[in-house]
Amino acid sequence: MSASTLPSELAEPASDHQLLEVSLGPQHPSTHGVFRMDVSLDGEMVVKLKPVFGYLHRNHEKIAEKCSYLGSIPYTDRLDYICSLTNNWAYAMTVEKLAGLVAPERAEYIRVILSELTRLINHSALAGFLLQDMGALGTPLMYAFREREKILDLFESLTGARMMCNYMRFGGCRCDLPPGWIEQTRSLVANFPSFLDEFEALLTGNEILQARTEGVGVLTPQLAVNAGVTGPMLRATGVNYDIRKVDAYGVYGRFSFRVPLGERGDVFDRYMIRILEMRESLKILEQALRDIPAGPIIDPKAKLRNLRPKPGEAYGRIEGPKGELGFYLISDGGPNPYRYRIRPPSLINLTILEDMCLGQTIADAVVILGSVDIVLGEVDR
Amino acid sequence: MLNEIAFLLCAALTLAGAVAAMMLRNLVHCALCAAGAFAGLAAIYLQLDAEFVGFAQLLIYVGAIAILIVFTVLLTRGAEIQPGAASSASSWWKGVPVGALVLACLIWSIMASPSLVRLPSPNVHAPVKQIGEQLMNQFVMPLETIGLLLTAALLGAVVIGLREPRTSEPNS
Amino acid sequence: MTPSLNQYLVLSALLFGIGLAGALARRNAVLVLIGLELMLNAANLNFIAFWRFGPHPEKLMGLMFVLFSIAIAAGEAALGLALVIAIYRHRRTAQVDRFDSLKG
Amino acid sequence: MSGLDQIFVWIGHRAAGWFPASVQPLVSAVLAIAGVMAVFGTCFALTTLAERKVLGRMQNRFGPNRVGPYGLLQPLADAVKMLTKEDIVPFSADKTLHFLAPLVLTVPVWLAFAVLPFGRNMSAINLDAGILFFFAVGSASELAVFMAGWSSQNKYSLVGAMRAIAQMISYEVPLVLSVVPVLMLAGSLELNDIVAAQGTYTFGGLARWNVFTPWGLAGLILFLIAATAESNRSPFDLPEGESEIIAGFLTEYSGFKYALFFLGEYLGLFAVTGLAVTLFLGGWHAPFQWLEWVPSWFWFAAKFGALIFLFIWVRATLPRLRLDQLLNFSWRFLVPLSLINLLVAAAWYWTGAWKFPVVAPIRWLLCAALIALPYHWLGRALRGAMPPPRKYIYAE
Amino acid sequence: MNGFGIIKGMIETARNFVGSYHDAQRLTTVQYPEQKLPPVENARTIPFLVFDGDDAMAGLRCTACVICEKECPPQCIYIVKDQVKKPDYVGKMQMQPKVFDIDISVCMSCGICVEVCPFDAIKMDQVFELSTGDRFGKLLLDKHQLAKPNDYFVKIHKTEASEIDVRREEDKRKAEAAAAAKAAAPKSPATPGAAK
Repeated sequence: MSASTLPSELAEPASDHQLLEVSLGPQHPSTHGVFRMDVSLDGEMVVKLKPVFGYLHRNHEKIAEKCSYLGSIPYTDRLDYICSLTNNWAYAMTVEKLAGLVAPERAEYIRVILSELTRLINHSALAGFLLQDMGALGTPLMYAFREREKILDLFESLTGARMMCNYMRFGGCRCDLPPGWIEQTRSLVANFPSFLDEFEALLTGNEILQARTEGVGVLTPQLAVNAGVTGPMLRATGVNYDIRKVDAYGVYGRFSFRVPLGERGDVFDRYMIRILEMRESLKILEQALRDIPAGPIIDPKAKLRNLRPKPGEAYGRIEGPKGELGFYLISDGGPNPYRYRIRPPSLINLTILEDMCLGQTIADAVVILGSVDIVLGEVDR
Repeated sequence: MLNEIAFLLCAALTLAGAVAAMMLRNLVHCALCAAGAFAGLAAIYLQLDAEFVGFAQLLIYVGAIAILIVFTVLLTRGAEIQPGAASSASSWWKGVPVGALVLACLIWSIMASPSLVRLPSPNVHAPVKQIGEQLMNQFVMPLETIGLLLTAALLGAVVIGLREPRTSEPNS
Repeated sequence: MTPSLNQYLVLSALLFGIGLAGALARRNAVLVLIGLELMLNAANLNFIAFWRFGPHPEKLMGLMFVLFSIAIAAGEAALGLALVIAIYRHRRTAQVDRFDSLKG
Repeated sequence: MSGLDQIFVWIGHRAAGWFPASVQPLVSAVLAIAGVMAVFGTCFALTTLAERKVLGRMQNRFGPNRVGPYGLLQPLADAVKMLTKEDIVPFSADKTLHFLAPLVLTVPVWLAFAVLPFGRNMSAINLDAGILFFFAVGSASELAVFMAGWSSQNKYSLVGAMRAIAQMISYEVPLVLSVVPVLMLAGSLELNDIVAAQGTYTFGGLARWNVFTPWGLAGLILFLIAATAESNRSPFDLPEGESEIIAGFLTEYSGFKYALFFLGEYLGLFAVTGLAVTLFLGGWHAPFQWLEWVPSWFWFAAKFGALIFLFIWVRATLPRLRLDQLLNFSWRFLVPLSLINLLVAAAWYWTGAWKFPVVAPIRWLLCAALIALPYHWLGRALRGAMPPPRKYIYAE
Repeated sequence: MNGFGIIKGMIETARNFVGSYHDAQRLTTVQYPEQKLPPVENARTIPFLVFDGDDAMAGLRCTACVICEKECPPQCIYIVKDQVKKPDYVGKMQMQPKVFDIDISVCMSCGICVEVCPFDAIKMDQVFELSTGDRFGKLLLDKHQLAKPNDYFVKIHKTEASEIDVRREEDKRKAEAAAAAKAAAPKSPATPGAAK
């Protein structure tokens, strides 16, 4: 062997196979919208993953700075379009802080009820989508959607729309509950556990589901906290952080409920935490539906049109179904916010996607993405 | 007459497949053409009333070996785009004369022996039952040996194919 | 009219020649293996043809040989291809003339 | 029993009788082929509809019900749609292979139906090595899938093709191994003999189908699992795993070629289902003696339909496995278990000579235990050292 | 036991399969063109303009104040004021729109226009079968297409409409009383509006 050929002979390739660069998305069945992952595959294993987003960017924050305070509310519906009511709430709460409004008690109760119903919608839909990503061909998703439809019917009879509710206003809510709404909600809440039981019988014990989720996409509590991950993603790693408890905003302080915490932070924990959270949400709903007082639904001082808060800034946050949803507003005294900024939980939870996916297979990457629970409307804004 | 035509067709398929398998540039095409040649041979076996062997040929060569070859071609994909591949151009000047020489010898000897121009014995059939019985009686030792050999080959292939622990395993 | 024995033998010889020429000429290890398989198949065809045209077809000798030969070929292919892959992993090439580390 | 049972045989004979004797074998062969193609072609159309309707009902939907009464004409509409769609061939595709792949998949699959006995005296050919023939012609589908995936020059297709090959090679082994006990006990490779071996009735007029024996039951389950994987159906639909690799090797196919793939996959499923019926469920035999008067082809069709329903049911329920889990499942669970099943079949054969008063249940339980215990151990080994069950803490 | 979870899941799907044939709670699909869900009173789709009386243009409540045009978040409303005024229900002379267009391809059905309208002139409709073959022409509705009688409003939003009607009746009565008082007072010629 001649010396000149030696280096190339000794040079060990970094990897056994050629890397396959695949661009998953933006048109891909399981990227939950128009999300893209630039993946480098070694066989089936992910060795590099770059999330690419922005395909659904709609200039929301800039538009809101040109819009009146009232005019932004319908746009917040379209952030996380599965949970429009919690978005409404976070925004309304921030404007209330900014303008010094106080929502009446009945409005706060309505908000709690609606936001917990939204949590049910979001978590059940997520569990369905997650299983869809695992290839369960829509069955869990259809069951979840069946229940979701029932809740959406309630939303429609209250707010007039199923998804784009545009319901909450700074200082309260837009309209009062229609007659019979409480009873319908109560019966829905009473029937929901049977759906959860059915859903769990279908899947939780399923060996394939367990094999697909256990130890997949493990997120350590340290990384989760450092990356600012919030919501069920964070709680699945075992960190006890729920803004409903931390801030006790609204009237959450009056309800007794628990916060389920995960053990290992893998996909299975994320799935289970959401199921358990739904059960806790039902408890809150029962209490709220029982205790809801009569009274006005909007602060009489609230001026919807032409609101001009005093110059200042405010940050309002709530525990959205996906995590901490925050709005940051600066007012210069004019009719539109000077600065309008959203802290979208989906986007921030998405930032650690690569850390969770490296070394897993491409099939896992899809499942991990599903378990992060993103809605591109919120990620890209 | 029908038999003759069928034979010629199968032979043509086999030879065309074999030639293409050896001459095409694209490795995947080569492997698929080889599969075609194997299938043509299986058809010839069937013509020769060797049903069992024909099906076995199809099952093993087309179903297993061709697939393995294709798989290997895919796993060694990088080979085609290696720098310095030019030095590895085919050396037909070595292969073809040798092959032609051997071929000429064989053909000459076949043509030279008139005893080989004969017709098949009539009504031959090889029932599966008889094959099985022979395998279990007369050929039981070879059968066992083959079993052992295949097991050894399987283990060997697995050991050779095992990934060295250099790279981290995807967790299983 | 049925084809006679020597036609099968000529076919077999052709196949053998093609396989041999290819195995010698081509540099890719996979192709060399395909060439070997072709030669093996040529031999199998001979066995079958001699069995069919032979005096004692009821004894199934030729068939048995072919069955064993196919089994061995399967093992050979599995091992050979595993070797190709193993070598490829180390050397990033499947060209036989580059497997020359042992050459002085 | 005779009239209706043999009606198709009789029609075939009568139709062939019109032709001169010299071409009669050819004519009856053509008739048999035409019959098989017509029946299973229709079956394909109906199954696509039934699958969608059953899936729909399992998902609390209606399923297709717009085209024709109860949506019965939906397959027709699908066919029109498929055939009128543009046939897109990617610019960089290997056009020859891209064209050949659906043919290579679909044509050999039809051959497999030649050896299946659909009823009394109703198999197209009686091949001595029927089962071997069945598996031999089925082996072309792997090459077809590879050709489709590779020739498309699409990364998803390539990944799908690699997955498909790995999966098919791995599951061919348990598929064939789970058949072996049947062959052992029937002593024949010919499917008609195997059916005949299950054609007697034991106490209470219950049929002696293979599935009523421990090894037969285990064999059937193993066979069905392997068959599901071989025909790329959920939960083993990795090669075309929609949520991961779009449509796998089918990504770049459209129009008629896609329809051919669809046809080929369903026919492959039908073929293995028919084989499962023949090998384990007594073929065309009635389950009880007193039901013998029902035409034999009806029984075949009923069992066939039941198994197809089972496949659809599984598809509606289960998530998909991951590739490494899939291969582990085959090599570390199915293959050992089917080998053990061979031993169980041998034990069953051996204990058949026992003459005890209560021998039948004891023999059954013994053999069942022989297969159930390895099942349990292998299953545990497959799942690895299970971490302790999770406890979810609740923070107040 | 291995496989038990899978079997449990399969039992669940089988239950749903059977249940979908007899349980309305499971098979919730509505066969749309034949069956329709009962209308929900609060439901909203696109805005329409309410008019009183029989003549749509004369009875239009809209006073072309352009508040809705200003507040509409996606800005899908386009109004041009008419120079000619017309009396409203209490007899006061009001502006009226010469052009009132809504581009419903832009409208996002939020209902902000309804909330801010001080004249109860624009309300949310419940029609949802809005698809047309012409994306640009037919989705731009002018005031003739948007105008719908008060009876229709009463039909779709019963509670809200009856409240408004009561309030308007009262306003009218007060206005008439005021006008009568004014008429009773000396040296004030009756305005044309009061005559109505």
